Amino acid sequence: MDPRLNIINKRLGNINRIIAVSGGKGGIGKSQTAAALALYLASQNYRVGLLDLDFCGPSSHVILGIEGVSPEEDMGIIPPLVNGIRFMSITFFSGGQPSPLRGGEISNAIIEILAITRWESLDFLIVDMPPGTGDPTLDVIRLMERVEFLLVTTPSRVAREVMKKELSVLRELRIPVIGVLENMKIKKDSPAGEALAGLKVPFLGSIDFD
Amino acid sequence: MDPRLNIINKRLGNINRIIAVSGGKGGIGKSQTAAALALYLASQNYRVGLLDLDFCGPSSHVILGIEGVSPEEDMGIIPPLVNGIRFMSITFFSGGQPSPLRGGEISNAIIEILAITRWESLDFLIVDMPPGTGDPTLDVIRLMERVEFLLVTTPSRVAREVMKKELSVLRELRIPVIGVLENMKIKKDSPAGEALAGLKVPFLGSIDFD
Amino acid sequence: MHEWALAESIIVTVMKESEKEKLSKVFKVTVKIGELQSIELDIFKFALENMVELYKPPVDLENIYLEIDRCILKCKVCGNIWNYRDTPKELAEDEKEAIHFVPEVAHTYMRCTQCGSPDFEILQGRGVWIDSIEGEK
Amino acid sequence: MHEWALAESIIVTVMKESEKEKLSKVFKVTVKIGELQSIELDIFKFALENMVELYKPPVDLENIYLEIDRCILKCKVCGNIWNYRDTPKELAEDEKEAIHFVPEVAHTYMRCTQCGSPDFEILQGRGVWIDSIEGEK
Ligand SMILES: Nc1ncnc2c1ncn2[C@@H]1O[C@H](COP(=O)(O)OP(=O)(O)O)[C@@H](O)[C@H]1O
Ligand SMILES: Nc1ncnc2c1ncn2[C@@H]1O[C@H](COP(=O)(O)OP(=O)(O)O)[C@@H](O)[C@H]1O
Ligand SMILES: [Mg+2]
Ligand SMILES: [Mg+2]
Ligand SMILES: [Mg+2]
Ligand SMILES: [Mg+2]
Ligand code: NI
Ligand code: NI
Ligand SMILES: [Zn+2]
Ligand SMILES: [Zn+2]
Repeated sequence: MDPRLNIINKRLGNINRIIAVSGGKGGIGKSQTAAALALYLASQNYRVGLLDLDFCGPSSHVILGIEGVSPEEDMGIIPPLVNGIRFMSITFFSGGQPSPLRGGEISNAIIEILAITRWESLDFLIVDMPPGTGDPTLDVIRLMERVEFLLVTTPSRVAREVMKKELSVLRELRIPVIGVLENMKIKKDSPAGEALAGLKVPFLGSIDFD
Repeated sequence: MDPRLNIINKRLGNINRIIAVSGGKGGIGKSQTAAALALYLASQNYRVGLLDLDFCGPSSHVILGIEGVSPEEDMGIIPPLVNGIRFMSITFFSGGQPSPLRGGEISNAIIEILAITRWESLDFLIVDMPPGTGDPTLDVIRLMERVEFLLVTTPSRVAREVMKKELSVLRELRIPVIGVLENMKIKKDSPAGEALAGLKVPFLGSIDFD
Repeated sequence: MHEWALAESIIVTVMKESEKEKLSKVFKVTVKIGELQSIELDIFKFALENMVELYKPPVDLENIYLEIDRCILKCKVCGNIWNYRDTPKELAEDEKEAIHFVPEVAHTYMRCTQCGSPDFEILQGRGVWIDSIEGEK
Repeated sequence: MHEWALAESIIVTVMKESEKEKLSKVFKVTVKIGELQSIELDIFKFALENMVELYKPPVDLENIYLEIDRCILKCKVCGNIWNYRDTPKELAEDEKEAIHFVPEVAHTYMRCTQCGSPDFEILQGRGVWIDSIEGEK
């Protein structure tokens, strides 16, 4: 019996909203969006945490320019405060070296991190998700009781198809979806906005490519 | 005992070169490169196969515009010939619907596909890899005896860092790396080319963003 | 008809293993046939027969025992355990066919019978598996 | 010192399980402590003691048995099985510490002792696990 599964929701108990930034495909700006959202909320004086669950391509620490900090060990681990954000990432443990983990191991590592991290009171915990709907996505759905999803996509048809698949899984499981954000818009028209018209999900707008 | 593991290298026995198009991060143009490479080789009258192993975000069938074809069942399964390329993808079985698979299941599905697909004689089998160095990458290394890697990256620092991690794993395992291709170049300078100078891996050139 | 490819993998594995373990004779090979994959038993037996003729493995055809392995699934979300046979909604023919080729696409077409999640494990009865190879040196 | 977080998970689980199974008394809880995670046993015991006082679970501290679980690894490439203790190169202190927090980063710092692959399984002895909870209704 895995004791860690029973402590996770207690560890997340004093977090008001948990937002997973996802979207199926890689390279569409999930990490960029997650970091921007966390920084914005922190600037509005919210207490914010950022959890990078992209074990294969962790990038939040690069985007936030985090260096020379590490979690403190105190009846668990306390995420360091960086730019006003409580930050946790596998890179604290892999030291930026390659960590070729299979899905079951990624799942196990996520469970461990969720079980030992003491976020304490937060208004928002932003989760930077890896591409795909594999172990990390399934575990976030399974383990983080009150999670909501924010989906990112781009004008590319492939990206939109992958996002729609993830959306349909979330729908079926009745996981709240805050909305879909179209990133890297180049042309005037917004294919994502149009494609979403029939899907009854809030379209949050587009961000230009720059 | 898993009997499938013992038949895979027989199924790949009449393939001259197996090239996995990889690179760690998502959205850097792996599928685009894999499809372009397969099409180019086919246009040169080589016998070419294309295997899409990106189960979470399969895209080769979209890029190649494949519709209405499916594999034939004949003492195994025969990949259909599309645009002169023998093509195999999980989408033939998932029908484009979401397939939220955990890593161990992706691994199992890859083993099944490798064990039953009859590629017959090919000059090249191009493998379109998913992002990351998870189950699919570890399985390709473990199961496809003569595989060579072609790594794709972009001018982004995050993409380069992820690619370098994959490169270091491949190096350590002495898996042949054909070289690194920089995709989506925008500015004149080529950060990947410079970063690779010290790594002793062929730099294959840059492709502009368009 | 892709049963042939799987039957071939059984015979090739018996040969490899008996060579590795230096077995001169193999008395018995037990093969589990997972229910989920809906293997056509007659075709599979016929394919095995042909593969035995082709490869001449150190085992007689009648000493290869096929056992149907009940398919049992377990939900990772709610813990529910159920039998594939008891899935309330019958799968469509093309869904069954897809699962026949790649049993993992069960996650595309099936859901936990209790909570509706696609996040379940196949505890047993997935596909073709060699349970044991018994022989003498 | 993050042993406290793990000790807490043990006690919380004993309480949840005994409630779920409607146990009025728990005689014995067996906890496996996987070698790979290098848990500090004294700290872990001290933490358990404190958690028992805090949560007042239906089990006495002396009936929680800790068993060290040898760590056994198996390479997915070459099949080699080896003990963590027999890893030839001693890990550096910071590597051990990282594995202490997240045992999976073993794949970053360790390699198969036979073929050098990072693609190995942790067969047993990974971390903290409840082997059994025995009690009466
Ligand atoms: N709106 C944008 N315009 C230009 N480049 C962008 C934009 N959003 C993201 N990028 C760049 O695209 C790349 C991928 O973004 P990232 O956030 O890492 O994607 P993901 O997390 O989805 O893999 C990064 O190099 C990032 O800097
Ligand atoms: N050189 C390029 N210029 C502009 N867009 C590109 C280029 N290469 C790829 N793309 C686009 O970028 C997106 C991601 O490419 P893709 O090949 O699907 O990446 P990956 O397989 O690495 O996830 C696609 O929409 C593709 O059309
Ligand atoms: Mg990212
Ligand atoms: Mg990230
Ligand atoms: Mg791709
Ligand atoms: Mg693809
Ligand atoms: Ni068949
Ligand atoms: Ni500790
Ligand atoms: Zn369920
Ligand atoms: Zn090995």
